[in-house]
Amino acid sequence: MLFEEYDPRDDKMLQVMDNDGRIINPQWKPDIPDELVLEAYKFMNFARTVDLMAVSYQRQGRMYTYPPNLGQEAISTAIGKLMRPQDWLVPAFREMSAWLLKGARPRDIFLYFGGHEDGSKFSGAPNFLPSAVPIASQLQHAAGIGYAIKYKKQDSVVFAFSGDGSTSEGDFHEALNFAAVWKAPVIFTIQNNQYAISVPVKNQTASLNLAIKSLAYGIPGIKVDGNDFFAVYRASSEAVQHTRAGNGPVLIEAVTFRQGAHTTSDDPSLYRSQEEEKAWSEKDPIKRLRGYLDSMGLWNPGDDEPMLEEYKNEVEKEFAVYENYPDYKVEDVFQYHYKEMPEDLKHQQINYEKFLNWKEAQK
Amino acid sequence: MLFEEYDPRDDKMLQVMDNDGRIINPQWKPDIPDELVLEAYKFMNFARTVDLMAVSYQRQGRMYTYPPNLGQEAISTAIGKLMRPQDWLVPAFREMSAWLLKGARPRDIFLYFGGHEDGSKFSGAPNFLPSAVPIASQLQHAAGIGYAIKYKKQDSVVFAFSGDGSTSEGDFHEALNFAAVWKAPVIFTIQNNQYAISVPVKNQTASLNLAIKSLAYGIPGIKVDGNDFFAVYRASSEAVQHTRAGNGPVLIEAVTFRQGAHTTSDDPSLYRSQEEEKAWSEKDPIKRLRGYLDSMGLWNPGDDEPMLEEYKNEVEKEFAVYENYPDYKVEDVFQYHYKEMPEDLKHQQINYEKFLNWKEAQK
Amino acid sequence: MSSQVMTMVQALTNALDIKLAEDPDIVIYGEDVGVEGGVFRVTSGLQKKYGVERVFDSPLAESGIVGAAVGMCAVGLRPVVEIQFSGFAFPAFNQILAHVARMRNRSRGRYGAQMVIRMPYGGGIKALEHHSESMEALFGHIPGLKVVIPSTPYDAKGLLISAIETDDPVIFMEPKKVYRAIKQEVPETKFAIPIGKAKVVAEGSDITVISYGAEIREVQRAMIMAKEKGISVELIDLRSIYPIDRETIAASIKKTGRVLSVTEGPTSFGAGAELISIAVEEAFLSLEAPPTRLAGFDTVPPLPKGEHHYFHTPERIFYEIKKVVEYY
Amino acid sequence: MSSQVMTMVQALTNALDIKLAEDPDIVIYGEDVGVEGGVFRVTSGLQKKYGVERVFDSPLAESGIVGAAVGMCAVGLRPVVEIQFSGFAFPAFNQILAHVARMRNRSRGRYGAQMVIRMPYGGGIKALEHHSESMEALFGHIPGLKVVIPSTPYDAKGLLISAIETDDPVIFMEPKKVYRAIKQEVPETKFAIPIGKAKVVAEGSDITVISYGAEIREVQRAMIMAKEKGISVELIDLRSIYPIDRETIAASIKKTGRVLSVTEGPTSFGAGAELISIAVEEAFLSLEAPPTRLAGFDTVPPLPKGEHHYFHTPERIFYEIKKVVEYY
Ligand SMILES: Cc1ncc(C[n+]2csc(CCOP(=O)(O)OP(=O)(O)O)c2C)c(N)n1
Ligand SMILES: Cc1ncc(C[n+]2csc(CCOP(=O)(O)OP(=O)(O)O)c2C)c(N)n1
Ligand SMILES: [Mg+2]
Ligand SMILES: [Mg+2]
Repeated sequence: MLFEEYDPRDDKMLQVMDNDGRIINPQWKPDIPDELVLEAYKFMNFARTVDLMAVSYQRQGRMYTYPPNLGQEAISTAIGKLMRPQDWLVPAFREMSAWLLKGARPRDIFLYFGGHEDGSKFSGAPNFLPSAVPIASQLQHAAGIGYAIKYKKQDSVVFAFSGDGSTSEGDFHEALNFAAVWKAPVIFTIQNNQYAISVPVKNQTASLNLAIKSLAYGIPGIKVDGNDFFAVYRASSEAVQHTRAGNGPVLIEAVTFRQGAHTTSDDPSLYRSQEEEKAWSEKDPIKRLRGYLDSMGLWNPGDDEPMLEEYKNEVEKEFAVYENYPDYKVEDVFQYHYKEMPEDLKHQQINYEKFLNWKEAQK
Repeated sequence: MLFEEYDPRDDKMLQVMDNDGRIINPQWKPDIPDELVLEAYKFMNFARTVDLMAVSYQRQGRMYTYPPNLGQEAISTAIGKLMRPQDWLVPAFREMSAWLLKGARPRDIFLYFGGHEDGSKFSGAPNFLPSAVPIASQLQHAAGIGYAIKYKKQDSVVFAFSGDGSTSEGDFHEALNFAAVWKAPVIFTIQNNQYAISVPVKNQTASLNLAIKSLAYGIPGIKVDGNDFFAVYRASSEAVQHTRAGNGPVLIEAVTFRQGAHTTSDDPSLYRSQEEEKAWSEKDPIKRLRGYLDSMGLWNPGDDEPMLEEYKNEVEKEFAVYENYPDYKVEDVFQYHYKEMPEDLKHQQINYEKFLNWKEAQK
Repeated sequence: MSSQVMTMVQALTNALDIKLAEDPDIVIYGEDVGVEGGVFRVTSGLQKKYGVERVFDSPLAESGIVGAAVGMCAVGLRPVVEIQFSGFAFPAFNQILAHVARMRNRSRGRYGAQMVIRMPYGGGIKALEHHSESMEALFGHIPGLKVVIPSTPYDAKGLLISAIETDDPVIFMEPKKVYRAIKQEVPETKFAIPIGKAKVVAEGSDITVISYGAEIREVQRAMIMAKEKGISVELIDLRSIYPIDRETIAASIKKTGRVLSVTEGPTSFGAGAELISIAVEEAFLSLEAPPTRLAGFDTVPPLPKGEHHYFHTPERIFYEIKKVVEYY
Repeated sequence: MSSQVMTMVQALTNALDIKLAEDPDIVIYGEDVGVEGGVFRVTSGLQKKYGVERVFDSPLAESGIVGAAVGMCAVGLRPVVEIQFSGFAFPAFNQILAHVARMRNRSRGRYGAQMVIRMPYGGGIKALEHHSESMEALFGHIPGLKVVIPSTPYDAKGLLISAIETDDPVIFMEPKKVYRAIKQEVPETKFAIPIGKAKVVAEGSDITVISYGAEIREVQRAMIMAKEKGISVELIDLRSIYPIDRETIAASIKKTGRVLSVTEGPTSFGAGAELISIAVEEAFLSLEAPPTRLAGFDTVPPLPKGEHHYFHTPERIFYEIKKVVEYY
């Protein structure tokens, strides 16, 4: 019903609240308890704290390249809240809220963007693939996971993320097509944050919107306001229902805006205007949800500060764990490539260790 | 107007004549002179003669693997008739009528499928790429040609061919997307002959039809009866008009059936039924066009035999040219790889010639 | 142990059959592998026997085929996928290099890519363009993969079983020229040949020839000519080009002092270069002649009419053997 | 002739600028190369100067970028496309191997692929995964391509101009570690450095070191250590790995008798193997020690925290030089 009403051919966008958090579309407001909304609000603040601090640690030279999430938190928070432990998360790299809700800790995120593969292990988090750097390539994995879930008759759903730019890659197409033919339980969420680095969506595709690409695969697609927690939550719940009923994948286009730089090495002033940035900051997802909570009497503006203070402390502790992480060992370069390490590789390690000994001896 | 009336979302298929050649949809019958229809009929017969003889030469061991066109002649004849010398043909491998109309001679086709690269040179035919074996990869070239045409302000249109199976490849997606973003003058024709080797379309995609994939790129798409010369002609002419007016690419799904084997090494009885084959032979494109000509008094059934006899003789002569083609020389292996041949390659050739001399001397 | 005379195709089918029967986590898919049983019929009859959920046709998209397998492995399946011809593996190259080969390291051992990517390779069968290539060196250069190439029906079965059972991803390249060309007694029951161990096909004293796949038979023919001229050839069938069996190579070269590699792919940056390097690294002081490579030209394999110039005939191999043996 | 001190980035921009100005058939496109001028700013300012039809952003799809260029070449354009990082060239691998490299041969010389595919490559810059690879050997193995790698701003300009002007397709790999690390006087006017000619960077008598790209600087640092120990190193900068300059390599090894290759990519089936083979083929009798390769491990480059183990430090190179020189 939702998918029919918001048929992407009409280019309508599901929106539940306005920029101030007023409910403008009660019909589609998800039926969830206040506590969950409150939790989500807090969590978005937590994720934003991790994100902002990551950027600032990077600026201080204490971490390497990092892709800010600022402004996109509603999407992966709403989806993350829907994820069950048996569900799969197939990430791109800009849906940190989902990572955290799946069980990653801030230290993992620091470790990964701090340049250590151990940050991709996510020991405590089941069914969670590491971040895939080559754009859209991870979506193929989501299709395969979907097939395997069906094959094994497991009750799981796959949540796959990618960006607007990803829709141009061949892998995007193949993945959606495979998942659709296989009726695999995969929810593909495109975070349409308007840009792929410096390239605006209009240079990426001539299609009416991104959700309409679902028609090429015979699956439902829906365009939602990605800065509206309720809209994303609603669309995703319906998608989960659809796919769990055995109907195959769903494509969600979540319209949002990357308020920060593409990564810490990017300079957005080269390709977008301050007006554009300003217009979007009006639609900030945290601000909007706070507007809603305010109006419902669920939150006082004064509660923000102590909350953020607490989060900051927590994140600082996590960062300390990262900064005190054991040094990268020679074995760490070699040991994980194969289950059974080939002789050649062993010898390469041994020879390298000989060099290290020689170097040591020089001192 | 045509594209709106035959919106792929409604899954309608443009058909102008029925299986007996009766005009059932005069509104969309293209306004072309009888001579052109007659020419097209004859030409389809010619192409079929080349095709059938190629299959039989292959069976006699006088040629290598060959992909039969039987039953698909209407599509590339209609499009071939629309092609002007300045237009580009970007082929797959099963649209021989278009090859011939573009200026290839049967000897070229024999030479190519007889295992000689000279068969891809098409000396007399301008703007005609060689056949591309990796499925869908050629469509990217079509997009690039389209860009270059626009860039050079040339008055050309690109006709790109591929099969139903090709729609699953990432390259299909990227090519249509690039062409659409660039508003490049490219007409993408999918010959939907129901199978990719043994795999039926329903295992290839879950989409309503193939034409609807156009929506993913924001371009017009239309599904036409590919065994109906008039329907293909009409849809393609409108597509040409659309694209020449600067509106960018069009996607045509031409529904047809490969009456023969996938290639001469294939055995269709493994994957399809005789009933299916029989049902489709009722819709044979030559038979249908003959029905039309008959009813218009433009053709006597008795005219077929002498025509086919003449074509057979002509094709035999062409085949003789192929069979008497000069032997493959050592230089032919080497000389075309680079404009400036690297030293290493030169030495490889020299060393090989030394071996040949030695071998000669052994005798 | 009962055995049966099999072609390589039959031996491969048999290996797949055995593994499908014993391990429900194995699924097989690719283009035309279901109803049709593959264009070379390696999966013939398996869909009927094991059902369409375990043996099935995928859409025509190599990146999708391989990429989906990466996901399946994460859930614990062991996919054995077919790429119709090795010439069509390249649309999947990014998935192979970026994910198949790397998932284990990236996830620090948490997720593996316990899959086999089967593909017919190699030339000399008068085929269309892209149906004759031998680009195994490209896979050999990608860290994280194993690359296996059998030359006989017996080896094909034993190696495929090992490939399916190893937890590392294996590129399994099948010499299509051999598919039906030779028949051999192959045990009907399960057996495995370890990956990474070369086979000394024939012992000899004058020169070591290193090869694999379809070239083995051509070398064997050349060896008949060599024998007539009194040249004793030791023939090593690598069976696996990564990992490569340095020990066997080293021992042989130390004995013969001379070595020729015979491989089909282009010369430059090819497998022969790796073999020469190993010869030099392992047995420099034993070398009585420059280790030599006979490889394909740095050209694409010509279409059938020119094929006889490209693929190595026994004469050509003999000629190179002679040159190496006659050095000084 | 006036010249200017330039970084490699500036020298590349300058080369593109010169060619855009003189040849209207040149177009430049790729991800972010337009408005932004590329993530490394190599195309900075060019869209403004030459317009959006000649310098533009493409959709995010590498196969499309390269595949479209094949079509453009058929119409007579000379596209210079950018792949954002060489680690993202692999979605385009099929187009490169199947079409870029083959169109000339397939069409018997009728259509060429007069394009340049530029890509920053190589590591040591503390980057994310897939941003540090050095997989040039994969391209070297594909018949029909030329593969060029500059090591200095001056060479970058001269080689890029040649690459754009040659009618053969060129994979142009730019060592991102060098992009801004060194500055050099570079003439402002047009000049070309022929593709396929190596440069003897330093003459020496004890050992030949063959390298290219960012490794050249590391070797030069190692040479300082070597000199202290009285070792005289002859350093060859290949500049082009296909075609490869056998003559220069041969002449040098015949003089020094010892050779070490220093390259970043994985060892097995890598560039070092080709260089060892050439050493053996061209100068076997002059060799006083086994030709040796120092290459990357057969692993993916580790993320930044482990990078120091993978990429060659001057010490590491010196250590290997010493071993080769001390052999016997
Ligand atoms: C195959 C590939 N090509 C290029 C890149 C370099 N790159 C990293 S992020 C990015 C833009 C991605 O845009 P989008 O999909 O919209 O995601 P966003 O960054 O906006 O979240 C590019 C081009 C890459 N990672 N992978
Ligand atoms: C990339 C690639 N994968 C596989 C093949 C092998 N192959 C040749 S034709 C074919 C089926 C093509 O089907 P379709 O696109 O429907 O065209 P048709 O043969 O029906 O005309 C396949 C799988 C190929 N040529 N290229
Ligand atoms: Mg984006
Ligand atoms: Mg078909």
